[in-house]
Amino acid sequence: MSVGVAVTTADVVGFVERYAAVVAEHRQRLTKLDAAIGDGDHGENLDRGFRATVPKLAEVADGTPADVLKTVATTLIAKVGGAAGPLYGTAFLRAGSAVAGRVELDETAVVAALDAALEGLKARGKADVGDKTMIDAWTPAVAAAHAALDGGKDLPAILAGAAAAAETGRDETIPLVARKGRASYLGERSAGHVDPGATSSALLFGALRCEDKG
Amino acid sequence: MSVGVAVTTADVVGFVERYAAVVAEHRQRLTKLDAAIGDGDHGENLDRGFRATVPKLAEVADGTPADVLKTVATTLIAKVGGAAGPLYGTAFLRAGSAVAGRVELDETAVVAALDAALEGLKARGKADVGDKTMIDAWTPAVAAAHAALDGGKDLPAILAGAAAAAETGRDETIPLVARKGRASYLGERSAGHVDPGATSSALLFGALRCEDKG
Amino acid sequence: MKKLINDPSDVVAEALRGMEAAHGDLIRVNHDPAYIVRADAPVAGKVAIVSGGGSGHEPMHGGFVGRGMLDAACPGAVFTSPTPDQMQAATTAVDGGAGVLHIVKNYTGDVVNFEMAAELAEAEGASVRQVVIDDDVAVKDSLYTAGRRGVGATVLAEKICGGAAERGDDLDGVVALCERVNANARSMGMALTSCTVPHAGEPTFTLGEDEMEIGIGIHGEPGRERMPLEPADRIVARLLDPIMEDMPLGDGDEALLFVNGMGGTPLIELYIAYRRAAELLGERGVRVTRSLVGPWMTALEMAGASVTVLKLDAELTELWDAPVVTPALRRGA
Amino acid sequence: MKKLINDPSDVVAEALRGMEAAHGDLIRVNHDPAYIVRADAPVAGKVAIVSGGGSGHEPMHGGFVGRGMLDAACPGAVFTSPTPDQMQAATTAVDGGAGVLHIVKNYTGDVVNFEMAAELAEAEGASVRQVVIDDDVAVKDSLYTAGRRGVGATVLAEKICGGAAERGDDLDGVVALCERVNANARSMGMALTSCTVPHAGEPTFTLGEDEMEIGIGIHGEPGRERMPLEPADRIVARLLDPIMEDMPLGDGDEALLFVNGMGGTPLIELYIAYRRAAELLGERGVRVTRSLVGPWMTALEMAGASVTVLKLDAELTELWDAPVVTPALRRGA
Ligand SMILES: Nc1ncnc2c1ncn2[C@@H]1O[C@H](COP(=O)(O)OP(=O)(O)O)[C@@H](O)[C@H]1O
Ligand SMILES: Nc1ncnc2c1ncn2[C@@H]1O[C@H](COP(=O)(O)OP(=O)(O)O)[C@@H](O)[C@H]1O
Ligand SMILES: [Mg+2]
Ligand SMILES: [Mg+2]
Ligand SMILES: [Mg+2]
Ligand SMILES: [Mg+2]
Repeated sequence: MSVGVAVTTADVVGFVERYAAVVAEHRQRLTKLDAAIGDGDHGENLDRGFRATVPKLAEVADGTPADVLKTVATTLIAKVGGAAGPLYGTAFLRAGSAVAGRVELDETAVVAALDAALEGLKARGKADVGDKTMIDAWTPAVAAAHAALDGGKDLPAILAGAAAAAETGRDETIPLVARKGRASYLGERSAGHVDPGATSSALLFGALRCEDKG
Repeated sequence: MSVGVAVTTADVVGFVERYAAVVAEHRQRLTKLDAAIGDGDHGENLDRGFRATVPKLAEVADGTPADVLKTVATTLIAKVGGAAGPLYGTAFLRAGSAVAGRVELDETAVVAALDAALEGLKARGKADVGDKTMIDAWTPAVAAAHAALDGGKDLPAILAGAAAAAETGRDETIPLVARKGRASYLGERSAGHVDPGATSSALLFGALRCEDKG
Repeated sequence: MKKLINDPSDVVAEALRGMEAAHGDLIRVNHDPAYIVRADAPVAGKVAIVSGGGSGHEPMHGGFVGRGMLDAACPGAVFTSPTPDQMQAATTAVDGGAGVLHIVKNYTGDVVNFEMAAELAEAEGASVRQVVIDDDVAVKDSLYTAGRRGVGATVLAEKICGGAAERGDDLDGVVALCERVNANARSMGMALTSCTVPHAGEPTFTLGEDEMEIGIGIHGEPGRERMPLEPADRIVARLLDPIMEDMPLGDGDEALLFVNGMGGTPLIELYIAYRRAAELLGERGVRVTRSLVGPWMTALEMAGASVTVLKLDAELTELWDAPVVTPALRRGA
Repeated sequence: MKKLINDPSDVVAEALRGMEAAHGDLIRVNHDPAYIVRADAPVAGKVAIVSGGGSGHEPMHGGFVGRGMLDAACPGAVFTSPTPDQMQAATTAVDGGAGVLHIVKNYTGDVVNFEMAAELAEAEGASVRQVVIDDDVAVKDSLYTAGRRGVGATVLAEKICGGAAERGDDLDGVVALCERVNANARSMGMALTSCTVPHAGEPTFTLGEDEMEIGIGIHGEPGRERMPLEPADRIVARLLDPIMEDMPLGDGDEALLFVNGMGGTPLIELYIAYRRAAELLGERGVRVTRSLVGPWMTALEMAGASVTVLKLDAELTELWDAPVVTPALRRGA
């Protein structure tokens, strides 16, 4: 296992702010993707949630990474609604619980947090790989993170691997016929479109990768 | 006074059939004119009325001209609705009453019938010349018929004069600001449009002129 | 034209079949001539109230037939007044011996056809009175014109007069009340889009993506002026200001506020407009004590709204609150 | 986008102000978090019924809050499920000690948010049960999918369960009844035009002048198939056939027929559709004994309609007829 630089509360805040900016930037794109096979609000939903989240980060700047993650979680749960709100909210909540009490996070802790987030997503959404949801981006991303950790990679490499796998996973949702979420109402007609939640998840891993301290 | 050829029941039936055909032909045009300053149904209304009228004419083919006029009146009143239904209906009713009992109509009787029709229109609609309604076609038409009768003209000439005057009267509605009917809701915006009822009235006098036995 | 219809010329007749099938407990439908009467008509000894007008304004008037509101409604072709034979037959069918009130919206066609019907019905012994509703301040009124159109106040007059007839008021009383409602009510409407009359097949008018029509009627007739689209609060002020200018209503008065949808405007938007209209009335010291919000008097699928304000007194309020049991408006039974 | 709104992001909040102003006699509105409760909530000893979902479906659900129907409704952003904090606060506000039923339309967002809210409310001592409505036969159901959407049956379940709670049924009883309504109801919808979500600013989908979308949901989600526009009678058959195929309903059975407008379709067209649906049910020997026609569960200004059939028994009929006093649906008081 490589000895990386530990992730601090400020790093987590920075990641959340970065992702918030990415969501704002991609708001219309995400909404358009959702209009094609859902109800056209995914970008709007996430952006509403993260716009509400960012101002609250100052309150927890002196706390632990888990405090930040929990604040993100409760704000998303309270402000987003729809499917993505409680799903992303649960992911952040579980990630926070997984690293509760720690002041800094090493590689193992980061991967454990990602692991817990994915488990939370699956439990909440009752979806699995191949259902054409955000799970299809998260699952390979978390697997890649595990593999990198097991292979002794440092944090930047772990997160870079996760981000690349998330993008691949996102793209692989294109041919799928949706079985969960609104896109499932389309049946066969859902094939040929990328899943909006998988797209926002790939952006999340992208924002995470830039958490580059190496 | 010239000695013209008298108007028979068959002539009146012929006129009504001719006008019905003209209305059918101009249905869309009348409706478009009404859409501009009214509610876009004038052609539709009249056509519905005359389509219902024509099949009933056979029932009165053995009766007097007044019987035909009364049948037209009651059918228009029952089938047309709107402003034009009771107005044209009243015109035909009064025309019929004016020549009740007569088997054939001479020039004087025809002009008396037109006179009565116009009086009926005015009584029913409480409108007068210059209000931008069918009255603006009827008033000069009936005046022209009177003048021709007084000048000793025969029936074709009387009706030709009436038809020409009706067209002039129709055109003179264009600059007027409506004071009666739906067009009055437009106020100044009604100016610059020809009145649909004056247009259908000019067509009526046109159909009447072809009642040419000379 | 995208409509859930079969042949355009069957629209009214088929809709009447649907009303008959859906509301057989409350109404009966006569098909030729077409009219709708309350199931228990005629009600002996009660003043009967008849209204009617062109179709396309649903639920007005057929949806307002029933105990506490109309005894009969006569539906014309879409946006075309019904004919005297319908009105006469309806009048006869509901006449309970205490006289019949015709509530007529002020359009030449409606007025003239109802006049002819009244003449015919009176010739057969009925006692008929006509009250013409003309509450639309968008239209300039004068001695020499056709006068204001009848719009939102019609719904309120039908409800209030229906309550009065039900409690046993005589014909003079119901007529006087109807005139009082009309005198104390003002309306103004606007459109965001046109409507398409089924047999016409094309929109009655066209508005640009950024335009609206202020002072519109309920038949797609053009309004007072066409102008750039504005936020809802500004539009509401444009509707309410001319109402208030024309109306004897001020500090301490009570009013009913009626925000009506033209058909294509969702209820959520009508509530936004209601909110602002209530605020503006409140700022003038008017107490809004009763409300009506929804697509009660429509112009097919036209998007837009109208605002009606009725000055209330104790009696009007009591009659507004009285039970009513119709397909569209129901309360107290 | 032509709407009677101010800032798109204020649509729901401003509409709630309007509802509050218009219906203060029946409901109270809490603004942060947003929920609507009946004016006399909580009703001690009565099972409380809470529903909610995205806004844009008005009058559902807020218009159904009041005696005999919902105790509370939670409005989300337009077409977006509300959040657990709203649901939890509403649940607490109406809990009268006899338990709370959450009636939830089957959309992932609604189900998951209500689940979280129930967990939160139960942690505070409330007894909460969830019934998920999934009546939309346009969606193929299977163990592996999100399952059918909840549509028209929701309105019927809210009314019927509201009646049961009002007469004193316990939580188990109300839950069982809600499941019975859901099991005995099927729906299918179609659209002639799209709707425009205010913050999106553009139509969610586009249909050609001669096209319609069959099997549409109430959020502008695409439907089962897109096809050329047809006459109303043919469309009604396309909606009713899959309902009847999926439903235990036949000769001699009694049913409630609900023809719902999607927002932009005028009532006159809904009656045309109702007429045909009633005829088709009649041909199969089904007796339509109760009806509901109108824009009760809408998708903003979308033009279109849905048909819902509920198989009735004596108890469901009695509860359907029970008094209800809400802003939108009112009867018997
Ligand atoms: N059961 C589920 N499990 C995991 N993810 C899901 C599930 N259902 C939906 N999603 C994700 O949520 C995304 C849609 O989110 P959003 O548009 O915000 O919510 P909604 O569908 O309620 O409008 C989908 O693209 C999909 O990735
Ligand atoms: N008071 C009136 N007196 C005479 N003619 C009138 C009057 N009001 C309207 N009209 C005529 O009726 C015509 C409109 O008829 P129509 O469109 O069939 O009826 P509606 O206005 O009820 O739709 C007008 O163009 C005008 O000529
Ligand atoms: Mg979505
Ligand atoms: Mg007209
Ligand atoms: Mg007309
Ligand atoms: Mg959504």
